[in-house]
Amino acid sequence: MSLQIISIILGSLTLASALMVVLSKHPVRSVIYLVVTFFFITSMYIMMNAQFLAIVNMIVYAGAIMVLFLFVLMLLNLNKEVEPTTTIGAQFAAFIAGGSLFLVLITALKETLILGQSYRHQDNQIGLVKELGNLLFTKYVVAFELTSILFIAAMVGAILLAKREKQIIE
Amino acid sequence: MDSIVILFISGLLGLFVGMRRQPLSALVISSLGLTGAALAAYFRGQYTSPLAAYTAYIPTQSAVVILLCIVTLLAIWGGYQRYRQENEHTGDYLSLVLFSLCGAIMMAQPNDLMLFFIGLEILSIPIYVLVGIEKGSALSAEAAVKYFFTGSFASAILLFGIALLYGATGSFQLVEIQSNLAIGIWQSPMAMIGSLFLLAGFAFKIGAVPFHFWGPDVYQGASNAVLMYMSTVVKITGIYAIVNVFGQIFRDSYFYWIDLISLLIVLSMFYGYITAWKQTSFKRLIAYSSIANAGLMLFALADIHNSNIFLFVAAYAFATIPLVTINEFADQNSDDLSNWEGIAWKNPLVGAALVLALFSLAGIPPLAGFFGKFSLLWSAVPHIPYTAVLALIASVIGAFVYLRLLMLALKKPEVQVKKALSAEQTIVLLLTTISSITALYLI
Amino acid sequence: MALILLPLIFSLIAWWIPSNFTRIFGLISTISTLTLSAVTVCYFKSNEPILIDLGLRFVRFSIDSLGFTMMLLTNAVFFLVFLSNFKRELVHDIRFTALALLMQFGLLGIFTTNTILGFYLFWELTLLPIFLILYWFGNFEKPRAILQFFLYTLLGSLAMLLAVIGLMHATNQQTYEGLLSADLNALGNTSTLLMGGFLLAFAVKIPLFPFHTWQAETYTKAPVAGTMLLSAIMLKMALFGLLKWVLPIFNGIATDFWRWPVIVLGLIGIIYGAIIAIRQNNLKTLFAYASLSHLGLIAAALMLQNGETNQIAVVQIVNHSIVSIGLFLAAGIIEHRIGTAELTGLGGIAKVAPRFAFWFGVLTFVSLSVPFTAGFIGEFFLIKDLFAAHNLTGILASATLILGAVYMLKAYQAPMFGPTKVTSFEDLHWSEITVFAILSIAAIYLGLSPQCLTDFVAHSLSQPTL
Amino acid sequence: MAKDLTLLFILALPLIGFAINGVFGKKLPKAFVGGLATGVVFIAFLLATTLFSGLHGTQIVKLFNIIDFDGLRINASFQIDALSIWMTLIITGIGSLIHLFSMGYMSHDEGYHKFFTYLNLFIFSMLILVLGSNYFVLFFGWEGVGMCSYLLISFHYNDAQKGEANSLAGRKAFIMNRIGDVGLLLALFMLIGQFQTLEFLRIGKALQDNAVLQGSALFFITLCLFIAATGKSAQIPLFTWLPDAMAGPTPVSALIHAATMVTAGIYLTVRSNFLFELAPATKDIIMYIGLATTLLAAFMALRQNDIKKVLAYSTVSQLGLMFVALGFGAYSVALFHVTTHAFFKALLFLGSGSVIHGMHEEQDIRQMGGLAKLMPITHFTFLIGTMAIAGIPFLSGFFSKDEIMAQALHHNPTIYVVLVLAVTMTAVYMFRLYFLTFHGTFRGGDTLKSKVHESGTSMTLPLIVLAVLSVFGGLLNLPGLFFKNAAHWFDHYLSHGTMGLDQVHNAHLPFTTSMALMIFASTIAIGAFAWAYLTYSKKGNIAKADEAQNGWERLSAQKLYVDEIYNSIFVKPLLALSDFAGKVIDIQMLRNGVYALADGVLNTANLSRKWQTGFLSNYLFWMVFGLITFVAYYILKLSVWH
Amino acid sequence: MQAASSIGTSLDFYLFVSFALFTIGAIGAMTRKNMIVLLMCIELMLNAVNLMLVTFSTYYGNGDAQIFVFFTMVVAAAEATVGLSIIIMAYRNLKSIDIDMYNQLKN
Repeated sequence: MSLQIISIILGSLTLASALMVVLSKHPVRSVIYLVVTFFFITSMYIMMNAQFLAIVNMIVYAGAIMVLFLFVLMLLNLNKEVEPTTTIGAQFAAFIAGGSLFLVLITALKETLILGQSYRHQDNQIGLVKELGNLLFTKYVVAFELTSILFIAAMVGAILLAKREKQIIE
Repeated sequence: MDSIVILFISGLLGLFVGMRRQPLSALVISSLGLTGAALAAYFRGQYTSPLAAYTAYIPTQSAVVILLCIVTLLAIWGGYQRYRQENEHTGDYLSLVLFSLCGAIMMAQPNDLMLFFIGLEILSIPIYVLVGIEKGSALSAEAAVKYFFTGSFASAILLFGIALLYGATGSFQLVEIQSNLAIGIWQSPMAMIGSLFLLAGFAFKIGAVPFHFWGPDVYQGASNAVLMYMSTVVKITGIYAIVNVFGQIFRDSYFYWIDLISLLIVLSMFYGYITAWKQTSFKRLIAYSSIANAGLMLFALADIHNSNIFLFVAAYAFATIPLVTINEFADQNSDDLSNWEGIAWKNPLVGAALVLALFSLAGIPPLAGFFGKFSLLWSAVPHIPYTAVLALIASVIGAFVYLRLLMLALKKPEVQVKKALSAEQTIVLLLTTISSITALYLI
Repeated sequence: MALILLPLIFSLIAWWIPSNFTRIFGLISTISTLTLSAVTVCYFKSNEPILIDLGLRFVRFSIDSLGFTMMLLTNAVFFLVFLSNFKRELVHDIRFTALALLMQFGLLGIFTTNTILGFYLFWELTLLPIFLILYWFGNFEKPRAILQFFLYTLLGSLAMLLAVIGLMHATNQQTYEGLLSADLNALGNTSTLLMGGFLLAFAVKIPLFPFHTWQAETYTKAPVAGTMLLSAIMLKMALFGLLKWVLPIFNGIATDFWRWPVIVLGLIGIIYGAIIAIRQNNLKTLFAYASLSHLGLIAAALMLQNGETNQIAVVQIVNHSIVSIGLFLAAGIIEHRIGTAELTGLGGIAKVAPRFAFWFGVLTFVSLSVPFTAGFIGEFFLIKDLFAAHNLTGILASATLILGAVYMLKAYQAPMFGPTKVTSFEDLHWSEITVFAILSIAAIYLGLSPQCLTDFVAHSLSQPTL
Repeated sequence: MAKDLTLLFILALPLIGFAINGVFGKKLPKAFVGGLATGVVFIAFLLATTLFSGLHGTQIVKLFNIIDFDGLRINASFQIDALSIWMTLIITGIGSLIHLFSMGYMSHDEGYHKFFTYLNLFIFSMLILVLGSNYFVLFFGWEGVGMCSYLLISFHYNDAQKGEANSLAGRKAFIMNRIGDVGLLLALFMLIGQFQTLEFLRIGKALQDNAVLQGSALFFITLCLFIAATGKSAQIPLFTWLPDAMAGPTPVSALIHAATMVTAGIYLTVRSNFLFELAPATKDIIMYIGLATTLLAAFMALRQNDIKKVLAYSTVSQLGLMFVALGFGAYSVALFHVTTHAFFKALLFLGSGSVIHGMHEEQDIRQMGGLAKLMPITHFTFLIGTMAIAGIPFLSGFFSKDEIMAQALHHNPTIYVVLVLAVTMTAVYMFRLYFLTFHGTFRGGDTLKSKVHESGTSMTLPLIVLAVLSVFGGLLNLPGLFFKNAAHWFDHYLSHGTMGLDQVHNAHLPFTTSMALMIFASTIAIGAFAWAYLTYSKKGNIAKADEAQNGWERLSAQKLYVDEIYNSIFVKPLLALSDFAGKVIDIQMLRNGVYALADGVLNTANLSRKWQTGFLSNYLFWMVFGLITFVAYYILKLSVWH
Repeated sequence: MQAASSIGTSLDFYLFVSFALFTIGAIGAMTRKNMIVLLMCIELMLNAVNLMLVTFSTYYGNGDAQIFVFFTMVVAAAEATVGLSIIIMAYRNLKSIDIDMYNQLKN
């Protein structure tokens, strides 16, 4: 029962902080709230015994990526800039669209086979590093190797785009 | 698989050569890489790849790989002109194209949604960069921004669909998904919504209405070289992927989607062709035409097992590439249609390639475009005859768009100014022209 | 095979011919094609169609006597077009020569192909050259006039494409004999729809009544050679398709359904075209409406599906080719030498150009289908059969005789006689006289002895096998 | 020579003349051209006389096969029988005379060779018409003479003043004839439908063998045949072309529009007598139409001032008379009048031609007068012609007309009375014409008078020959009261050699009645002569100017305004319809409709491109929107299905 | 089962959270004009997917989905890198990270 309560609290906090990401006027606050959101998500992973992912999520997302975001924000020195606002109409439309999207998704939940089913605790070791490592380097080794292309490409691209051209300096 | 390795290596090599400001060597290396990849795909049936023992492998048909390689080859040649002059980014451009092609090969005919997704990202991310490669241009930057955000948004949607499908079936393997779904998709709204999200993601990739918005803006912002690549390879890959994924997942029940597909087809074709009519920019025109062509491609989903999309996409690519090449030939820095006035008179090869490409796009026999359209319609007509009727009406509008462009290009100028094509452009135009005609062997 | 491919080869060669020799080249290539086909006809037995199978998947050729007739007609038309334009700028242009020869290839393909898809392929193949000819050599003020032609044509041919696909699906056949043997009546209403697709394409090409509005404008603005090609042979594609393909294949429910609608449209075309022609001020427009009237008659008669009618329809098809070449040539000569084909600006040409007046007069009478010309036989028997089908159709169709006299005589008299407005007019050149003479002789020969043609095509019409 | 060969020669000779003159005529000397043309026709006439003399029953000459279908076989074949040979004699005989006349008349014309080419072509077509053994060949000739008529009417299209009018007259004639042709065409279709053949003999035989044929079918067939006849023979309602056709050179008027072509309608009716005999309703129609025509045309002729127009209306009137006879079933009588009419009307036309030639193309009788002294031969022959047509006793017209009157009296006295009126008018206008032209004083001015001359031999010779024929033509078919043995020779000749005519017997009036009729007719003719002499010669009255005419005179001079009525009933509405269809329906509705549709579709581009706002947020919104639509649609579909 | 009692521990709760996250992310992407925030919203959406995948993975007792989540993170990292560099590049050109300023390409 305590698990239940913790889950509910975590879930609510996750959603609340996610909402704050969207709602806060200042981008830096958005970043902070996002980190908080990630933190809660990580804790949910732990609740589901997905330890490896929890660690990765913490390190990669909350750590690396979010720092990158902050870094870029600082680099562009935007914190003083007035946050651009959206018209009420557009907000309303977006809200309606989002709401209906959510409704639609909830419909998917309804009558689903797994509705109301609890965790299956009998095989809860899958989220451990060992299990996943096994899987990653046997069944998904091709995919794993191929991500190197992704990274190379992303790296090349990032450098290419972010690098200052000489002409611009001169 | 071997093709991917070859492409990756040549991409890396190209990157290093490019750093030494040797654009030609980079081009040669990339071309060799592409040729090697195509050959590897061709000979793949001759020996067994050691990696094939693993469950998650890439079962792509060699024909698709070869087509992709050839199209990319033509695209980099056709767009090379610019990079010879500004050799700053040649290596980057070429290697990014090659990396992206690796992704395309991965995702074109997947049997596993995970690999498919990774492939999709490998395909997309370099293109986000490529669109913005003209760093000094505001339009290019805007295009990159728009493409990146819409693209990642669509990726998220697609991913969500994959997740839902997994939730409904417990697997990423298409075969397993199919067998788990065999009890009936209508018992599982989750699977249904998942597939719809998937479909939306695909529709974004090929640029079908209403997921087409990125197309015109991004095409216009991108340079000709990138446009050539992305307007062909992305679409080919996208349609192959969707046919493959849907063909396997809904092996026996794909007709559930037919009315939605019909809607997409009709919307895309009418919207694409009609909007193309009033365009003043060549790239936007091509973009809207590609939206309409995406609609046509979706005909492949009407009868997944019997459809033959190869011909159509090949014809589409072989018609689009020369057109963009000619746009590059007309004016490197502007894509206004006024540059096209009387362009056929500047060079006979341009004239011939232009006429054939436009007629091929309009689907007039005996050019390749007709056979493509025919093979699509052939399988689709028994299933969605009324959609086919509407699509053909839209094709008439489309023919108008192409004929208008043709008339513009063929208008006899007061003073004839001759202009020479560069060597690569000549090769591209020659090859595409010949291949348009050699579609005759299909008769 | 060389029969069919020769024009294609010539058209490819044409691009490399220096412009000094272009017109000679055009003439020589059309002559050689004509000669070859004429020689082949001599060795041809009408009950043994020639089958040409190149191992292609979708296209096979077979030439029966009807095919041969149309083939000879095509080759002759092209020869005459080149000959008649021998003194014009047009044939000096490589592009025209090459495109016209390409079109000839397409037409020969249509008339000889043995598969339904092949029929569609060649049908569309002719579109490309005619578009370019119209665009390059016509004087269209606005592009939309050309586009109008293409709007109709493409709509029609795409409907046909659907019908072709549907037909191939429904019957699982693609060859002519296969389609003939297939039982389309079993398809019920589907066969009616499929035939409707074909008919739409044909109705645009022929053209039948509501689909004709492209015709007048296109004919008027096109270069004369283009108009000649369009009216003398391209429109016949549709009649040929009706005669050889659609009617035999869809014999049954579908033809029963479409017979009277098409006949009624044809009749409307006959009267409507003729009435409009009366008040046209431009010679070419007038002849365009006349063409609407004439072809409506043939189309209506073909729908009767009567063996004898079909044979006579072939005679009339040939006759219309003769007439339209002649008349449009005359209109072209006037336009070329005076600069206008508007009747209000013309008059008294006969005084300064007696030879032209004579030959134009002969052609006028040929088109009026006076006795001793092919048109007489054609119209007599076609109207006879329409009359036999229903008295009213016959009576209405015969209105073409009266109204035809009204507008043709106007078209002839206004520029030729009338008050003198034209004082200098270069009389006919030998090449033009030759063309006129050939046309007149052919018309008179067919008028006296139509039996030679009807017998020749009788076999392939009565027992369509290949 | 065998008969069939002779026949073919008769046909071929004009064709040869046509071909030689047509191809080489321009380079050949005029004398040769005219001589050749005249010669071939004359030789044909001689050959025809041999056929005539050796006539025995009916003979068919098959030349070749035109069309051979399963159900229908049409040959180019020709028929030798009494009727066809008689017509051949008239055509070639009078034809050669007129050719001869033309050699003189046309001698100064630049289109000399062309004229003879056309004339020979006409003779050929006309021969085909009368010699053909089936309706198809007849139709060939029928259309052929129409074409030649067109060519010859508009022969002087280059004339500075009248060129356009000439060509318009030709066009009018052709179109009017075409209307009749359509009637013939429809009749032919119905015949094919009924009999599966077009051969005269076989149709006649079929009717004899199986007389019980659908009455209405025969009615329609004969009606259509009669429509054809009205076109060719200028009957109401299709008669207006004939007066206009006088625009052609005068020999043409004589040959085509008086002697031969216009009688083709009568020939057709006589030839189809076996059909008409079974359709009494049509016969009544013919009779009344003929009656109306003869009366109205005679009335119109009363106040015409163009010498040729008078003759033209007279021709229409006489043709009407013949149709009255046909309406009574008196075929040989009608044909007898055809023959005599051919003589005297050709004579009159040639005479008028001679006058016009002498007067240098002046046709208005108000400019003439007193020509008797200037042109004695013309005057004399013209007088004979006038007397013949007016019915002065013992000239040819007297007998032929009298036969018709007798038939009328026999059938219906009222009609007789009406005919008497018409005949009276005929005598009146003919004598008026004669006196105004040849007596009194010359009104054309002195310069013209000094130029007026008698025509040459080639022109006067035919006049003399025709005058002789006009005088003695009546001998062919004398009424029974003169020479019992020789009487009714023509009746016998025709009825013995022509399909169907042997079944028909003309009514013969009793002696006293005939005598009374003749005396009455003679009185009328002589009375008219006397009146005209008194009015125009003694009192010196001249034709009034247009303005001075009173009511009926204007009505006559303006031809009862028939042309105007036709113009406003048929021509103007047709042109208006053409304008309406061409401009409103075709261009505004259909073409612009298509344009508007296309433009409408394409202009939606202006709207549709607005969708592409350029704002990323909007793009994302629409993507989400599309996604929701997808899912919502399927959820709805799902809930409807289950 | 007892739906009420198992709330929080049952899968559907996590799915609910995940859907909600996804929706919030989507709404954010549609409304926010700051490109960096926009990117963050998309990251939010990706995380929603991750959460869902992990949930399913737990349900099925199958590691595939967790591997997938791993790859998604990889992709997200790469995407973020490229995205941020694109933002920098764009900022250099237009001196703004307001997405509505990027409105040259339209119609």
